[in-house]
Amino acid sequence: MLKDYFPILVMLVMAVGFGVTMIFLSSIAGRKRPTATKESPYECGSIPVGTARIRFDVKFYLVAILFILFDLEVVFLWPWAVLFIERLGLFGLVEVAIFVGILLVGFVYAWRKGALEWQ
Amino acid sequence: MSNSAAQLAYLAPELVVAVGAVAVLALDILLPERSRRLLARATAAALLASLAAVWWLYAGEVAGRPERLFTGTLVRDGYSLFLDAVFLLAGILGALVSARYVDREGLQSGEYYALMLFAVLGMMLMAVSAELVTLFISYEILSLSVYVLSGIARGRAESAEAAMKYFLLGAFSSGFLIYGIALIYGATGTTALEAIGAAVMSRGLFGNSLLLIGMALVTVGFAFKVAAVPFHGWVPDVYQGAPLPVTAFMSAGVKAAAFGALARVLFTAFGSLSAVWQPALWLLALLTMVLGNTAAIAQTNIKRMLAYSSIAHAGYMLAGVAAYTAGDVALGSVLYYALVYTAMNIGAFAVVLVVGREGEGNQELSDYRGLAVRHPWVAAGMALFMVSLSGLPPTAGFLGKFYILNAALRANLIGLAVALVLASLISWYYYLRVVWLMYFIKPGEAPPTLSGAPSLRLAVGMAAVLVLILGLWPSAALNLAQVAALTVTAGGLPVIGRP
Amino acid sequence: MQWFLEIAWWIPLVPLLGAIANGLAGKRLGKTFVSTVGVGTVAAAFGLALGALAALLAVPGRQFQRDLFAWIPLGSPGAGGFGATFEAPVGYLVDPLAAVMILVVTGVGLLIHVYSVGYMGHDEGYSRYFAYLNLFTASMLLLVLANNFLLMFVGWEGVGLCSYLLIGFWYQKESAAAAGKKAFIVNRVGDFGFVIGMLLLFLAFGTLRFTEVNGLARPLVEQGMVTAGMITAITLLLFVGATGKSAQLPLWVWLPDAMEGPTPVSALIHAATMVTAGVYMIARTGALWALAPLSGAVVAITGALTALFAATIALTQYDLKRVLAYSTISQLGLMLLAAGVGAYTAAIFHLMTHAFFKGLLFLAAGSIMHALGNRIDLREMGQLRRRLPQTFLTFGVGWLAIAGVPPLAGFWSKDEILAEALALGTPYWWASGPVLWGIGTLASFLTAFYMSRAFYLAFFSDQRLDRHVEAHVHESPRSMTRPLWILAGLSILGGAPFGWQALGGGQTTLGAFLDPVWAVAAHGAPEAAHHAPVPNWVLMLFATGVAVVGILIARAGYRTRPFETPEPAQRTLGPFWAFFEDKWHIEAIYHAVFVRGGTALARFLAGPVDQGGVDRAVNGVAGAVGKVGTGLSRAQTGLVRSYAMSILAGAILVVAYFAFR
Amino acid sequence: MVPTIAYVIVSAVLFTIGVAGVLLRRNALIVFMSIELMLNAVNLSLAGFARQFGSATGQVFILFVLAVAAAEVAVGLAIILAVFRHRDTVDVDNMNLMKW
Repeated sequence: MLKDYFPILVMLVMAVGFGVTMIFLSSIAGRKRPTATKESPYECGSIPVGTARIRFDVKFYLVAILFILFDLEVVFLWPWAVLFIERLGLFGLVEVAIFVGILLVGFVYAWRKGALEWQ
Repeated sequence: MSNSAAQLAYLAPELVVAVGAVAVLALDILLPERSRRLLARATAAALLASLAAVWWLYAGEVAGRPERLFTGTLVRDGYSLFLDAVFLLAGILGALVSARYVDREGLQSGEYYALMLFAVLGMMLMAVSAELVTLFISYEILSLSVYVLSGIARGRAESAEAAMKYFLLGAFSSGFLIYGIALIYGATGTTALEAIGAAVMSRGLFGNSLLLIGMALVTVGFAFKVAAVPFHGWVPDVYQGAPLPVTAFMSAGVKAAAFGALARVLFTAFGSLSAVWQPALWLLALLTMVLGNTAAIAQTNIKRMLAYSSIAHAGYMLAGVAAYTAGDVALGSVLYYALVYTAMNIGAFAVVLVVGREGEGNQELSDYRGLAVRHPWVAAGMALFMVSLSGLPPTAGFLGKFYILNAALRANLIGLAVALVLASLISWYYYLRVVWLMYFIKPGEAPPTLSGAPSLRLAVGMAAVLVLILGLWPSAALNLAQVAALTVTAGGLPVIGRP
Repeated sequence: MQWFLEIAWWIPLVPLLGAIANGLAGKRLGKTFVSTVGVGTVAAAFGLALGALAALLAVPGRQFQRDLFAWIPLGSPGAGGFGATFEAPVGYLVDPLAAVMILVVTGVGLLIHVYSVGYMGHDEGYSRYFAYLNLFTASMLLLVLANNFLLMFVGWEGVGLCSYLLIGFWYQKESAAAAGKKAFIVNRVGDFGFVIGMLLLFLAFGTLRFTEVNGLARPLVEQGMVTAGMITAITLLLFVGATGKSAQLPLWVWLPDAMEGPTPVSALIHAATMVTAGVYMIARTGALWALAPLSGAVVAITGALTALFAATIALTQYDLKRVLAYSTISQLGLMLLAAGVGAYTAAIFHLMTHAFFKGLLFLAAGSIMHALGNRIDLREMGQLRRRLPQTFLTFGVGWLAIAGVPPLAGFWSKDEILAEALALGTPYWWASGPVLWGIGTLASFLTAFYMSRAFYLAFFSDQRLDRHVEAHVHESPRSMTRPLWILAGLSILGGAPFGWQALGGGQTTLGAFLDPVWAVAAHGAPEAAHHAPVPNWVLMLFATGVAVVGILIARAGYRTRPFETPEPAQRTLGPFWAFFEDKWHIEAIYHAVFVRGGTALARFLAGPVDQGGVDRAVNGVAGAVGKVGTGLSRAQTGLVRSYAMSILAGAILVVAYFAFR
Repeated sequence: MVPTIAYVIVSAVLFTIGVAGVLLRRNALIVFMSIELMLNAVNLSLAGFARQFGSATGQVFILFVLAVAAAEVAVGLAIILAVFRHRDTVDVDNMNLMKW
């Protein structure tokens, strides 16, 4: 049984080995001439401002919380979609409409309460 | 699927509460700021409507014959109807005691009432769940609502801290619960309670360690919610820190819901393994009532004292569950006690609210000195609730305890029965000390002025009347409890799902 | 006539309604309303009780039981381990025993209510007082009318509650509040016995109904369904309850302190009615006790020793109410002595006459207090007979009655107790007839002496009144003196008509009325060996002689001589005086064992715990439990991780138990 | 084919790591993450069982657990933030305003 996993093991060894080797090689082969730009954290090309260890604004949390919630509720639409045609019919449609309706009330609530305002 | 819609009629009480909860949220954003008071009324209306639905189902004689809904995930029987009534009572009393408080403390009334309704919904769904996944989701609906409710007074550090403790420990213990469910599923291949019971019997899983560990973990999960020792640590802190009306509501409602679910799981799915869990519950009950009562004596804050007292009462109810061999007598006594406890405990908290001041002031025992002189009615109410909590006649608390004693004796748990009596004796000391302070001690320097919201007084009055009625004319409620218990113990549910 | 029995449940209900009316609306509606309702409801109950008695005489079998509603319907058919389904109805039982009790409670209660109108007239808490008193009357009537243990327990706790409320009525006084608390804690010990006894009884019999318990007791024991040991255990536990309520050794300590309450309360609750509940309870379950000779002997000797013990303390007291309180304990001991040997008629007879004369004495003492501005110390009285002639005369009647001078009421009942004790005895040497009789007689002698001492010190001797008090001494209003005279009349005449036949050794009137209660219950029991070793008239003569000697000795010491310390009895008794005065050191021993021991135990258990912050009365064992509680709640660190640890530990234990059982 | 017991064992190990995290870490956020780890450990064993039985119950259960976990994240973060605003710390060992 373990034999089935042999390719995975090979893959693992290769991946780790490649990474370690590259870092090792660059550290002995490359010249080190650090500049401020080089030392700064990499942020997709844009220029970083201030330290990375800042406190994030609470607003980020708020958006993140809302995102997670509405993102995950979609999970329930998938099994519904799979079974919709064969099994659920009209009742299923009504059910999912209610489900989405409730989500909508929550969304509107968050909206009207100002949770989506950046200010 | 055409009968799916018809099946919904059996869930009328739950649906009404669910619609009410969403409607309260909608109203909160639709109504202008100054008419927010309507939200309390809307909440009460939804709960009353749901109670009417319960009554309607009772009148339709649904109580006697269990109705399985949605391929057996839910079951509508006397048991769930009785518990629904208890939760709705807790909700109604909870909404009544909240009205003035929410205004005064400037809480977010929309969230507050919606969450309260969601909590009630979670409780009700727990009661109708005939299957562990549904049960777990209902449990979480309830839990998440009360976590937020206990932290809703964001202005007070205690409230936030209470919410955090409740949340971290609650999530921790629900991890145990869900792991237990997973293991039970692994051992039996099903999550339907009846089918689990059948699988245990037909496949002889009596020694299956997956199943036993799963059962133990599920017991732990519920033991946390009912506040059994040693899973009780959160109770005093959370009860003290949470806003008072929330404490009142959850002390009764959450406990009843957790007991309802625990008893249904143990009786329906694990009845054949009672030899395993009965002694464990026996010990938990003993520890819980002894520790709860002794620790309560040392308290000086009345909220905290009532918190320990609620631990003790969980012990009494656990004794009722442990008396499994007494069958419906045991389960009926637990149901009856849940009802009685709801009335008397919320009543007591309501009086604490009447006496309390803004920002959770006036909650020390010493604030009750001489209350009887200035406010004889309020003091009489408090005395009644204290007498009932201590289990003295002719109040409901006495009968509730008496039934549990009766069940314990029938199950031959004589040691536990004696311990229960002894524990109650200890409890008399601290309950009656409150009566003592109110009636026999000179009032302090600053006479307490009471907050006299009519809704609060109504709640005290309702609870007091209930305590008296349940103490003097218990037959009707008792018969309902008995019928409710019978639907679970008499094998009212035929096996469903995969055996 | 039967109608009066049908509506007998109104007897407790009417005073209860009065209590509710007075409690809720009394303050607003004024004193006239309160008095009318307070006295009127008790009067109505008295009328109903009279009607019930008359109706009962016409009922064949003289027993009337009625269930009003199924209070606690329990059990599903076929389920449960006891075979029987259980139900506790709200129902009442009227039989001769209950009839006598309700008459005493409502009759004496009515007089004391009337008296209270005058006595409490100027008190701020007038309506509260009457509400409590009515509530007490209702509870007491419930206690005696209940047809099962559970309902009786409701009354039992109800009278207890009212007792604490009324002891602490003047809660502004520290001592009153403390006394109420003491009564409360001591009675909990008794209640524990009662509840456990009741549980055991239910386990053994499957019923709590008096008629069924009494009827089933002998058959069940004979068939071996219930062991004799079980019956003994049940009866002894019930007796623990009785010692609490009836203030017997070793739980007597609360009653003397209970005198902190208003005097009419002492008369009604702590002399005439509530404290006799223990005696009533034993009489009510006579059939059980007939099967438990050991329990009977324990009751008898406890009663006898309490009677003697309390009498010795009474003779050293200066507080008139405390003299009466110890005297009450002593007389209750005599009643229990009678109950222990199975002479229930004698016990109830004495209960009745005692209600008359002790009620009278307390009310007269109250009248003195009223006159002297609440002074109650015998050392500050003297020569009161001129200033308070009516109180003097009525108190005198009560004094002679309790001393046992014929033909007053107390003489007949006390003599019957002593005669029955001698004739019946118990099978154990330490509680045999002569022993009990000897102790009882000694107690009677002391009673005659200490009551005479109190009487002479108060009304004769030299005048020792405070100058300021003296100017204001006045006889009490008529609402107070009238009940005194009625009770005086009852104390004179209330014994002979019921017990004169004892003179010739025949069955007394009261006996003819009451005995069937126990005859039915003890049906099939071997006839008790009722042999009178000494003719009754000889005993009576002897008892009279004892009483007279007691009175004469006191007269010689106290009547004319000016009071001085040490007083004559003190000089005679020497070191014993101090011993008696210190209550045989018993209270000190209790204090050492329970209060200090409890505190020490608590210190030991709670470890090095700071004392501050917790306002906690260190009250003996209660304090110890409190300390344990503090210690336990210190484990409540407030830290999430410690709670999580406790949850995990619990989970591991539960899992381990389930999996590796 | 990996036997189900392997899933159960790995899931038990993960669960235990989660429990240990709850007990040992003081930062409320990390405590909370540990709890999430416990839930996901359960998911793993559910997946294993679902595969063994070939039934959908276990899989549906996983979806629900995920949803519940998300809801817990929302509520938990909000609560931890509320505490942080009062106390300026999320160290759970500092949360003892109420005790005894």
